[in-house]
Amino acid sequence: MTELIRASAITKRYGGTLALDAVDFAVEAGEVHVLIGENGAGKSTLMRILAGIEAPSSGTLILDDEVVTLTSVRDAAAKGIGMVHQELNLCPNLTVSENIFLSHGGALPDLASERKRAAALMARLGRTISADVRVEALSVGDQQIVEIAKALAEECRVLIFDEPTSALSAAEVETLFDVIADLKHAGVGIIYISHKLEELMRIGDRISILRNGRMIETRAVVAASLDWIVTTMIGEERRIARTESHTGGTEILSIAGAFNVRFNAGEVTAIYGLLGSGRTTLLETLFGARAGGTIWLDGADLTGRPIAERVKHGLLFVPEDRKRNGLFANFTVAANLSLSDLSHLARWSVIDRAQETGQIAAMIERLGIKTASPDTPITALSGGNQQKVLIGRALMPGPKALLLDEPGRGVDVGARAELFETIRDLAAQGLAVAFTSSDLIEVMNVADRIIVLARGQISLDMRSQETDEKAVVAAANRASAPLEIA
Amino acid sequence: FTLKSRQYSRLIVIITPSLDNPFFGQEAIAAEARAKELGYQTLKFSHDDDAFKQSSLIDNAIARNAAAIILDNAGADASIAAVQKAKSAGVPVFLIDREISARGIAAAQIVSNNYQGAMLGGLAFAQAMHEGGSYAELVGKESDTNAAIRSKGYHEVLDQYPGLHMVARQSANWDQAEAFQKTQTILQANPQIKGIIAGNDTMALGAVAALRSVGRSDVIVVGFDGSNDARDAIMMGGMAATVLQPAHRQAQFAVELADKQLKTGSTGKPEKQLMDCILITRAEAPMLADFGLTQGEGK
Amino acid sequence: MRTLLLRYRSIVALFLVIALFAAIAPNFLSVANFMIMAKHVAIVAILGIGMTFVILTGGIDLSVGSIAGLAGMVSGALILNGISLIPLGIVIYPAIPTVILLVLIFGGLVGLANGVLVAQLRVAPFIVTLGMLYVARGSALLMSGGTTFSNLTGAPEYGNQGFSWLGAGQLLGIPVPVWLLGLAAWIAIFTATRTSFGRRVYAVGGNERAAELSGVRTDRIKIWVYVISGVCAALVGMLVASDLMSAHPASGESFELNAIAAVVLGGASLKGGRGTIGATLIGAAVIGVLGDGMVMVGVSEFWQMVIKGAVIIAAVVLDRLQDKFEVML
Amino acid sequence: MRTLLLRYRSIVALFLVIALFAAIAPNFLSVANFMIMAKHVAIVAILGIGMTFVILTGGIDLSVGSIAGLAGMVSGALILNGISLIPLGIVIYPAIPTVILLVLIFGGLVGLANGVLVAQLRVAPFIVTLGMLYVARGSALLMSGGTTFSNLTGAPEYGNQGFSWLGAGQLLGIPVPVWLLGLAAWIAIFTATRTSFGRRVYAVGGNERAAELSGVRTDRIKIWVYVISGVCAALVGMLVASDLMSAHPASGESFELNAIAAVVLGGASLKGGRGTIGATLIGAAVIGVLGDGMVMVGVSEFWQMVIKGAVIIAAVVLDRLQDKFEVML
Ligand SMILES: Nc1ncnc2c1ncn2[C@@H]1O[C@H](COP(=O)(O)OP(=O)(O)OP(=O)(O)O)[C@@H](O)[C@H]1O
Ligand SMILES: Nc1ncnc2c1ncn2[C@@H]1O[C@H](COP(=O)(O)OP(=O)(O)OP(=O)(O)O)[C@@H](O)[C@H]1O
Ligand SMILES: [Mg+2]
Ligand SMILES: [Mg+2]
Repeated sequence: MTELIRASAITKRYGGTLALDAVDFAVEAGEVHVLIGENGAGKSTLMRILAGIEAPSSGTLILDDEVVTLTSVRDAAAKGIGMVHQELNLCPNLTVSENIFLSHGGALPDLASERKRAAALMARLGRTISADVRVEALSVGDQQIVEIAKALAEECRVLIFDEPTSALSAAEVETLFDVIADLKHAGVGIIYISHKLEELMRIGDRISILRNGRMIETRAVVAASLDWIVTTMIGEERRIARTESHTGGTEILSIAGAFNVRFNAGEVTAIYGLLGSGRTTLLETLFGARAGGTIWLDGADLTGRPIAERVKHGLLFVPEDRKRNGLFANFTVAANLSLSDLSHLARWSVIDRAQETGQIAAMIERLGIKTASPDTPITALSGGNQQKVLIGRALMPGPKALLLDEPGRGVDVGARAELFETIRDLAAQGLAVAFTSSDLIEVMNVADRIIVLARGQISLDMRSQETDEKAVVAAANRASAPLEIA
Repeated sequence: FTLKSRQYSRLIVIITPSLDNPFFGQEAIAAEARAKELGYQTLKFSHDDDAFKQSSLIDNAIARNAAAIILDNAGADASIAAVQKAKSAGVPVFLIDREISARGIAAAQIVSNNYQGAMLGGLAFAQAMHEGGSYAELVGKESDTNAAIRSKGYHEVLDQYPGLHMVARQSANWDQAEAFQKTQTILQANPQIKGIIAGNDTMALGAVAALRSVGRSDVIVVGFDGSNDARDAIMMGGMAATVLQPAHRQAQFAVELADKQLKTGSTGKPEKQLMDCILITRAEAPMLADFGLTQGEGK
Repeated sequence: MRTLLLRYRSIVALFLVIALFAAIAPNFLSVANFMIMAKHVAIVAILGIGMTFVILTGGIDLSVGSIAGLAGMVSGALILNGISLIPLGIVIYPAIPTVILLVLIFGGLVGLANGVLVAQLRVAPFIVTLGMLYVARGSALLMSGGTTFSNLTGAPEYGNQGFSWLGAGQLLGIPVPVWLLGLAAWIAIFTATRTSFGRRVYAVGGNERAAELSGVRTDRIKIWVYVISGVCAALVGMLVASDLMSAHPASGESFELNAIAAVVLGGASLKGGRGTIGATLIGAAVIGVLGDGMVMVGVSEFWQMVIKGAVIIAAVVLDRLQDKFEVML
Repeated sequence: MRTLLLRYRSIVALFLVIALFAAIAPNFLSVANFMIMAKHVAIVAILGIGMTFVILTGGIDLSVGSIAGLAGMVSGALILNGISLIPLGIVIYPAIPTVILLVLIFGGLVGLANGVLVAQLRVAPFIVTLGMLYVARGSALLMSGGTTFSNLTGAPEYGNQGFSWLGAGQLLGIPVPVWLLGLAAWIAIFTATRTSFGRRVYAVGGNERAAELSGVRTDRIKIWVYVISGVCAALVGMLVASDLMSAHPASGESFELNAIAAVVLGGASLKGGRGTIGATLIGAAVIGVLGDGMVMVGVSEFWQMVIKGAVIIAAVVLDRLQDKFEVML
């Protein structure tokens, strides 16, 4: 097999952070090389260097046995290196086809043929998205498909997927895997990053594990076991264990109208569904970020009340698109954490600094957020740790009910286990927690109760021990959704 | 000791409304030239008809230990406090062109009689119009004192002729391009107009250009200031008349008075001296240059 | 559909304004008046075209008025003083087409300076062009020491007559500035909708980082939009100077506000990525017709200011209310 | 650390400017001149404080100059004409402290109108305040028909004397406007750094949607910053009117550009979320000292414009170059 690109002794520093420490990594033609590591291990950083987005602090890149310097994304693309980014990178005001062919074409592009090719790419990825629809009108999942199509249109020799499936449904993941298999046969070298171990085991040929910016080991996937991966990655075994399901206490939160659901104190509810099934819509409606429904929280009628009032009453929400809707890039970790709790931390609207510092330190400790100090800029944290900060923000005011939209997205196995342990602990303290997920195992293992959505309607609402994987999947795929309630 | 050092200061600060208007530009140049002849250093600034900017320029002049200030002020009322400030700091202020509405503060006020000049212009306009017909008026920036005084002077005369009808009155903010566009538009609404009377020459020239653009050569245009461009327009028949303010002489005279006061402690003249404006028509135009008449206008 | 509605709104505003003045201003509906209004609109619209490109990338160009003033002065200097080649001791008087070309290039170069500062040095467009507003205006004043360059008729012995054609000439009964506007509009619409440059302009405004990661040379795109805006400003400066046959260093003051207002009345977003050239043209027409109409009716300067401000706000407010109304449906 | 650097840069700029003029302008370093400069700086700085809050939320306020002009006129009208209660047929002449309070409230109300349009109707701040720029200026001119309200000394029989104290008075040898600047700065710094309001202002500018989802009432925050800016503008309008003892409807023209320049020289980002009040004060000092220094040295008006523009650009360019340099280290 021919080696397409090799990273040799790559080191990358961001100020004081050593993101990559003399890393060696290579991909061969016709292989899927999977890369795995905890949040902040340096996966995305390594890929950004391979794709010409960032320059390494030291080390060399070898392409076709020649040392090269990639000066820009264009340069890398011209040399046949393409990348699907972890965070969505599309122009919302342009159509699907315009996004896909943004960097293509001479001065006068052939718009008709571009639309045709865009439609073909959509078909290949198993979606019927019109080439002329603006990207802003698409759900996150569909946007991810467009992002993938954009990379495919480049016809690369090396294609990097940085967590491409975090917003995809099971069926779409299947189609993507078919596409990857095709590419593989065509001799494309593929680098694939994911936190979903099962995926990696299925499609990977070789696996490399990064830990704290260091390449620990590369071996053939056939020679790797799940246990080995997890222990190498995090040093010790920490996985989500199935827990005993609690029966909920008193009803805390309810919605009637567009949806009819009640959430109970001390209960963890998982909301499962396929892409675009309406999970985000349900949470946002509950939270008031979308109009509709009659909503009660702990005896108070919150229907039509502004978000701020819901927060004050103890209803908190963590959005799924953390970059766009969650993070304050201009704030430190500390200021990001305390924002929702300011009304408690301030007297006569003057912030009690001692109290603020104390509570922030406690929250960083409680969620195990990896940060140099509370005063580190939030942008210097890895994706998974940023996610923890957002959850921490929602926990700071001591909520009665917590709504988490895809909290596990982009969080590594170890952190995810901690995260869901935390969620269970919170429920045990009397909090009602609802989270959405596309990961069936996560749903089955963590939740006391499972709600399944299909086409914007609730198609199943049961205690988790009263149902099983098969029933949940069936409910999620139901065409028209007659309600199935225990 | 500070008083003594001030006596040796040879700096005259000249402040005019703007340097991009030929009238004020000439004023500043004339004052500067005379001051240099008399052995002074000079600094020239403009306040853009902004009384606050004028006030801070006077602050700066005081801080620079100026011997005297020559000022074409930014408003009869709004300038009093600033002139008083200079006086209190021991810097005499010599006002030119425009007066302020307080006595005993400025060392001298050598003022163009804008009202009288506007009446001259109005009279010439009425005669050129043969005392009848409709006309339009282009007013200067309406928050400037002179815009109002000149307009009042014009109407003092024009309103006495029952045959004259003002059909449009617009401000063109002293600006040529704005006068050009507004005249074009006014002509559309009122094609019957026989005359346009403007608050300064710049606007009058804008009106002339607009009339030329629609091929109207029958419309009487009268301006105010006596600029070289207006002179040329009068000689070529585009304008009927303008009113000369003796800017050149006025500015030089103010410097001479300042010199006298600095040397002898007094100007020896009454504070307020009105200098009448002069009507410029085709007959006088050839003698006009840089806001002075070459004949009878000795230095 | 959304785009249609946007255009629809400004067209409605335009017809309302026209209908209003047609009813109360004599001669408003005459062909001659429309020609004159079209000329006045052309000034705002040509600046608006350049400004639209800049705003589409999420930038802003506050310097267009000053560039117009400076360009007028440069054209005046070229006609009156020519280009003196000091080492050779001779003075060349370029012919009018050459003058026009030189001044357009000059405007482009000033725009280039804006663009390089914005794109390469990543200074906020507001700051760069605010600074350039002062620099260009100061330079225009310095060129003549504050006085006007008048009598730009040129001289037969230098072969540089005919400057007045640009601003005051006619072709087939239609004023030259209106033809120029038509030409500029056609080129701009084609560029915005059919070329990859146009698409990338929208991309940069929509999500700059994404455009960059897609291999778009965002720097170049940003530089070019300021060059376009500078060229448009230079053209406007020459139109004004040619019309008056004189160049005044203070001319073009606050033109930038009218140009921005036209773009925004057309429905473009100052955040970038949204807006069309066509809509800007209609926005410019609203501003031009409103201004001329108020003069024809004889509205006082003070009220003109108040009404203009209110119309700018009201048009955009109506747009937002329409949005809300649509969402409720 | 980053914040420190930002401040460091503008402080360096300030010392450079001061050192330069101290070397070439006689009397520049005198106490009297510093008092005068401090008064001039106060005008820019007070507007800059309000502007900083607005810019921190990602907005902009182009109307502050016009609001200042209008507020000056309102204070003049209150002193000269009082408040006439028409149904009762009497005229009340409020005492000076009441006048000041009423005008500050008035400025806040104009700001409120800006804020409501921005926050509730979601019109771009640039547009709202551009419209308000015209509306407020037109209204100021309408109030007096374009003329000046002069002799604001008040009358002993009405008990409304003493207006001049505000702009021209002294306290312990320091001009009252400088005291007022100190007070405003202290309140603003405390508000920005120590209160939950301040934190939320930064949050809205950093990521508005995220702020909303975190329970911040973004609408209220946005409305309040425009109110603050309006109050600051009203204060400045009164300082100017009081200093001149007369209110002119055109006063305050283009003050907004100086205020924005001060904020940006201080290092704030026009995208919102980044910047400090302290840095704005230094930015205002750079602008004020530069302007006064150039006048004292006798730089020509035209060059002053060019230099001011160049300094605005250069300061921000240096900042960017410094960033690049740091990254390379
Ligand atoms: N622009 C940056 N500035 C400073 N530090 C950075 C930057 N980008 C990444 N880092 C740091 O580099 C390290 C590696 O981050 P990277 O994003 O590569 O992790 P990752 O393995 O992709 O994690 P995840 O699974 O959470 O996406 C982290 O410690 C992160 O804080
Ligand atoms: N802003 C919007 N404009 C138009 N359609 C929308 C919008 N938001 C959501 N939809 C549509 O509503 C449906 C439900 O979307 P929602 O985001 O609630 O689903 P989801 O299950 O959370 O999906 P995802 O996995 O993408 O998060 C989808 O068909 C989606 O395309
Ligand atoms: Mg990553
Ligand atoms: Mg979702």
